[in-house]
Amino acid sequence: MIDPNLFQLVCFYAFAAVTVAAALAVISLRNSVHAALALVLTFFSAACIWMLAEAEFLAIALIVVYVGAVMVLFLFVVMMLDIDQEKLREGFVKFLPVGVVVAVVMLVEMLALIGVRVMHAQTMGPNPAGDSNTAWLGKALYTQYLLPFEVAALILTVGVIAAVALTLRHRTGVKRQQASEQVAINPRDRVRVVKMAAERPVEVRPAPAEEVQP
Amino acid sequence: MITLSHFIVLGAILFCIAVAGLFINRKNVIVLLMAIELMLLAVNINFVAFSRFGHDVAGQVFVFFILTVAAAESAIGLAIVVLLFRNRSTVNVAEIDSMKG
Amino acid sequence: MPLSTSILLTIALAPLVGCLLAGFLGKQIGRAGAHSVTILGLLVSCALSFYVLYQLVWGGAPNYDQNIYTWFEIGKFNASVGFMVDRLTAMMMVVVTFVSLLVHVYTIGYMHDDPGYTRFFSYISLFTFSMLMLVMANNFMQLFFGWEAVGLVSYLLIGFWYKRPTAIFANLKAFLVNRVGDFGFLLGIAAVLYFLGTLDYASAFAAAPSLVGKTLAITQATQWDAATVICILLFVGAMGKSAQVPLHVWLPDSMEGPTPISALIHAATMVTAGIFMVARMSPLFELSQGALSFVMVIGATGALFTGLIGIVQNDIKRVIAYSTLSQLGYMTVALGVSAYAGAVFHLMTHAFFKALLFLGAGSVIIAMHHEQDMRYMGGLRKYMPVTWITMWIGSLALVAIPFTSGFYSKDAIIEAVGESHRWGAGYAYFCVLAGAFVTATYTFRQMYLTFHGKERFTVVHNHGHHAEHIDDHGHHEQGIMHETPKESPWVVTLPLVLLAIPSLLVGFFTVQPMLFDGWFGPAIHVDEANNVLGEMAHGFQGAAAMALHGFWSLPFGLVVLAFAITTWIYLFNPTVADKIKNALNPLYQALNHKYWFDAVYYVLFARGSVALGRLFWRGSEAAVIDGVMVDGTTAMTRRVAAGMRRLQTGYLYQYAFAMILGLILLLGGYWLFGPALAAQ
Amino acid sequence: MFNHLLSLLIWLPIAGAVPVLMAGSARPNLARWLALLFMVLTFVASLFLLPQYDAARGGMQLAESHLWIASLNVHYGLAADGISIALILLTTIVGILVVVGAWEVIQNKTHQYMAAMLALEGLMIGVFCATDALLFYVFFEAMLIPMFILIGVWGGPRRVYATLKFFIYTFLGSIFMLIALLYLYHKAGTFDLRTLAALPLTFTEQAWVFFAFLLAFAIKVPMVPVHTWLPDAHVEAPTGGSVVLAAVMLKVGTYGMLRFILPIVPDAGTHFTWLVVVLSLIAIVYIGYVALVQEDMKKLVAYSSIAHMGFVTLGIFIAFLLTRQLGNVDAARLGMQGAMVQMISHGFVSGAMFTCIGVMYDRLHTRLIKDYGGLINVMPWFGFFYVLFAMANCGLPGTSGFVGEFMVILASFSANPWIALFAAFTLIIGAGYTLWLVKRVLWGEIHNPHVAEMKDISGRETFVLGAFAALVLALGIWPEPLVHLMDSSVTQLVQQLAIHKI
Repeated sequence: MIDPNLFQLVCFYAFAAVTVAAALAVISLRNSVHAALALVLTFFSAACIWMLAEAEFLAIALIVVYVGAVMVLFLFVVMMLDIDQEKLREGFVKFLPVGVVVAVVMLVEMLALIGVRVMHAQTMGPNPAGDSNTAWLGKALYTQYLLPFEVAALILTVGVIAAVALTLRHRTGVKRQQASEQVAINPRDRVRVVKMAAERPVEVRPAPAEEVQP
Repeated sequence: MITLSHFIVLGAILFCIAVAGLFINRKNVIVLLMAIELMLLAVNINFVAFSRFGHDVAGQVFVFFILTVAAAESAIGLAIVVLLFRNRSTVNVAEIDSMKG
Repeated sequence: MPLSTSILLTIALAPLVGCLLAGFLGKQIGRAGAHSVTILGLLVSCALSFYVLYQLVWGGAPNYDQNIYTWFEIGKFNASVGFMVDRLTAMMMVVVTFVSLLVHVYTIGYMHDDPGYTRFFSYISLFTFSMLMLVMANNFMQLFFGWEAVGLVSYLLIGFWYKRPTAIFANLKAFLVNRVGDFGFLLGIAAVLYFLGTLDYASAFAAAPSLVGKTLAITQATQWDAATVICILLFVGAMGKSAQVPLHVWLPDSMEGPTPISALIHAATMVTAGIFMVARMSPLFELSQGALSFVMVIGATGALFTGLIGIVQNDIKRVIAYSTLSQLGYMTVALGVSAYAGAVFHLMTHAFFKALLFLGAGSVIIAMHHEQDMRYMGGLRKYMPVTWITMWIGSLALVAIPFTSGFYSKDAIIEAVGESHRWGAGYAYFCVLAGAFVTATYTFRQMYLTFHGKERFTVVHNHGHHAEHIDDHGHHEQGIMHETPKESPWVVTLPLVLLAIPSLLVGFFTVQPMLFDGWFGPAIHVDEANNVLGEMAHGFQGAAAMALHGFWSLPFGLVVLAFAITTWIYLFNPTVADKIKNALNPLYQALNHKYWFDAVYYVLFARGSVALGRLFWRGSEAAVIDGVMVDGTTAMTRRVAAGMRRLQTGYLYQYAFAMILGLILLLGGYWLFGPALAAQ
Repeated sequence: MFNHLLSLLIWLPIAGAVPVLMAGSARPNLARWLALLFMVLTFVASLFLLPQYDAARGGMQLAESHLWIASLNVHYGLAADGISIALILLTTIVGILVVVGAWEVIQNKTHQYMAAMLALEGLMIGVFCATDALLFYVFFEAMLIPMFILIGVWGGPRRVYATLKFFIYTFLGSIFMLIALLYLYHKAGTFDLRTLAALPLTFTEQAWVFFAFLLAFAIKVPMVPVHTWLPDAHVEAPTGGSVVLAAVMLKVGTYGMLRFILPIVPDAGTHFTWLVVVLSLIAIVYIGYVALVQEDMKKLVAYSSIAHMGFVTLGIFIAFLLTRQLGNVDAARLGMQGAMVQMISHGFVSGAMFTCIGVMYDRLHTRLIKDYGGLINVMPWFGFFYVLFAMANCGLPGTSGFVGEFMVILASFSANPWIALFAAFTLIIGAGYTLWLVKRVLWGEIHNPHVAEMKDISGRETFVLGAFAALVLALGIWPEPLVHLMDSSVTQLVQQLAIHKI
């Protein structure tokens, strides 16, 4: 029998390793498509880690929303655009040491501040959500956080509209059928009935000045 | 046994990887966006962990909102990238300095 | 019968009314109207002044001292406009209005062809008003009003011919130099108010003894005697107005004004305002031996050294101007030895004979068609006998020939200086004695050059250009006359005759009461210890005896000597003058350049002030305050903004770096200092 | 009606600006006559202040107070004492003369010019009678706007620089005042000036508040070294703007000192009085030298304004020396009265000087002294007025210019002879720059052929200059009525600054 705690720990380390490795791949892979795929892996393994933290709803949501939607969007864009990958990677090696140093310094600072040992004492304890993480979260969302929730919905809507509005292209010189204009047309604008005499008297006029011009 | 620090350290590592990503991929705006997603993920991991260890639903609610906003953000961000590419035929950030003062 | 306020108001305001009518309605009332109305005003004023004098001296009227209206009243301080009329004032009023009246009449002839005729009458009436306000004042504020108002009129009149560059230079100079004096005078008034708490003459003089022992803290360590400070400050005012060294430089230049003005303002009345003022302030000056010594030394210096300049002048008016400076020096010396009555007496006689001399000079100038250079005159006596005789009378009075008015006043002053034991009296005595010789020298030289000897001009008859030459005064070729000189019209000669009479006689009749019998009464206060005139009174045996004794005195000997020398030179050996000039060239240069006072002042004060102003303007104003402080601030803001702007590269990743850098610093800072902060 | 006389005085001209504005650019004459009508009405209304005000009693009278902003306890509080009334009368008189003076001169956007003048007048009157510090502040700031417009629209070629300098400079000062006011409000819970005057403050507090107020008002006066906006503003401003600026607006600064520094921070005022006295003396002597060498007439008169305002600040601040250190209350009153009279007198004299320059400028379109010369040959009447005002400017007795300077010099001698010495220096330097100007402009031969074509002043100009001349002479010959009007108020101010508040 394996100690469940130990199993959890092993799982955590495994997923964490995959997450970190995938994240490293995201930032270092030459091809953006590959990078996006690595990002998918990162999110996926992160979702697994959330599972270990018993945040099942968010884990699923992460996969559905991110892996399913956002990352696909990324892939679309990456593949749709004809990007000169090589040019974009100029200076990769040059900036690598700086990036590593900055990241390491920051990590050291963060870890020092977090105080790993202190946090170590914190164990998970019983799950406050009880059986259903979803219900727990749902109750909070629809009661206490209802207004922010609606605002979030609004933000999403605005985001969608904005994305569409930004990318919508009005091509000039393209002829389109304008149904509303066709419907609203008045016959008088199209046909003019002109009454005129059968014969027209000949007028002798002095030549206006404009006629001199070519 | 998993402790809080496991999550937090993982979050910190992810965040720093994202920072490093920002530094080394300074020209490719798509990778930059991805690095930002990574950062958000790191933050989210922390939130989830605190929520779980602190027995407070607010952390997870917050993650929910962050996901929402991040989705909207990447949608708009990618739309901008598309627009940018359409107008300038490049996504090279080094060539985009129209905000120069 | 006590003096009534309305009479005094009429005396003061009649000339003002004349001035306003002539000035504002000059076009409407015409030339004749202008001179009639002003002369009428003056006539009223003069007649009433004589009446006032009569009432005070023989009518038994008490001194008048009343306020007309309150000028301001603040707490215990108040300033009023009012009149104080005692014998001193009455005498001044008579002198002022009488000379002014004669000058008005004279002007009809002198300014006959001038386009500014009505304006001129307006100005001189305004002057008379101002001068009357000055002498009739019963407080320091009004005195200062009159003081400055006569300065204003003097400014306007010196610059009367405003097209002449020299005239408008001279009037600015006169006003500014006078302002230097007024600067001291105003501070003196402030000191009076500070120490005595009042601006009113009567109260101030009553409180004057309280000044003894009071001091004014100049610095922490230095304390100056209050009376000395007040008197010297007030005397600085007198130095400006009465043209005492070193503030004398404006008076010779003031001769740019028309000659009647030189007679009235710059010889007879205005310039003697300082003398009058010091005499009026005798209760204050008597408190300070130091101030009186100062007055005496200044006066003595002026009496001798400005007279010396007169010897080398060729302009007829300038000779008389330097003579005026010298005579003002005599009056000041008299003040300095506490012989206030002597000073005022000399003021009066001088007013008559100096006005006479100036008007006579004016008559000559008319005859010579505005030629003022004596080198182009000579032998004029046969053409203009009245002018010749009257000017000789004035000259004899000036050089103090016994029995003339000038003798009584001047001899008294010389004797008083000799009697005085004040510090510096020895120097002063030397100066006034030598001054007697100098006075005689330049006076006889002037008379000989003008009226005697050969004619140094040629007459070319050319009537065509006659009219022009009268219009632009003094721009014709020197030494060429277009018609023979002729005696001036009666409006010019009548005042000469009327002035000649008092120049000869007034001294004989008034010397006893004015100098020795305490005629001025309480108006002039002399301490017993300083009373030189009182000493002299013991030896006085009547005017005639004094004159007879004068024939055997040292000053008369000096005059005779000067007469002999000048006669020998100018009548018989004209070339000797040039030889002397060449022999004593350094001295001649010093005199001819008026001891370089003008040059030094011009460089030091006029040029210096402009240079200083320019330095301030370009330096501290434009460069420091505006350049560094005001525009410097905006420039600094702009520079900082430009620097900040360079930070906005527009590169997204650089902004990201900045954020990350900030994050690192923040984290590091929190790591390092966080515990310390938390512990607090 | 008399209960709201002060309100009427403020709002009548401001309300008058509306119909004037509505007259439009098409009907400039209507705008002119309407503006004149409102100016005259305001002037007539201001005359009613005199019988209403009890000069013997002194103090703030004709008070009005309404709650304005309840949550901040701000009142719309108005009241006037002798000093206020004198300044209000000055404002209304100058208002009429400015409108008449601009009659034909302003051809472009006449209605807007007149409306701005009317609004400016109302706001300035508001400053002079506000008893609530915040209301004062509002008027104080609002006043800048019409002046900004006047200089910015009808100004000379460098008007943008001048307006910006003027606006930002004055604004800088008033920000400090606002901070000081907020601090006082924080302490007292009200903006009422009378309450603030009674508010005890420690010396440190007083010192800070003092410097904040001093900066605000010193810029407005203006005092050295924060004066350089004034010459620029004057040079660029149209004649009417210059007249109002010099005649009335500068007085707002010194008036503020009376109402704020004297009663609220008397102890700091006493402690730092030497600073202000020395700055005033620098203004008198140093600015005199600067004025001497100016080549632009307006700049010269602007600098002479600074020097003359130096007498006002000197008169106000020697009162501290005299009452607190020497106990000479009467001399303090003398000095303070001198400052007040100088304020009014300078209003007339500088207004007249600027009008004179405007008259010349309208004919020759230059302000440079060297372009003129010999003006008296062609403009004798103008010359008369010009010499008169020049004499008033250099403080000749018999003109108003003398009275204030005389009183201040007398009082300052009692404070310290050295102060009087430097102050009296103005007699020389003031005469120097003014008469040198007269010499170069008025006297001499005509050397510029355009000058020979200049015509003497018209009836309208004669009216304006004549009115100024009458006021200058009347005040110089008989200042007692004005002194009497302000005497009890000045006495109260002097008593107030004698009170220790620490």
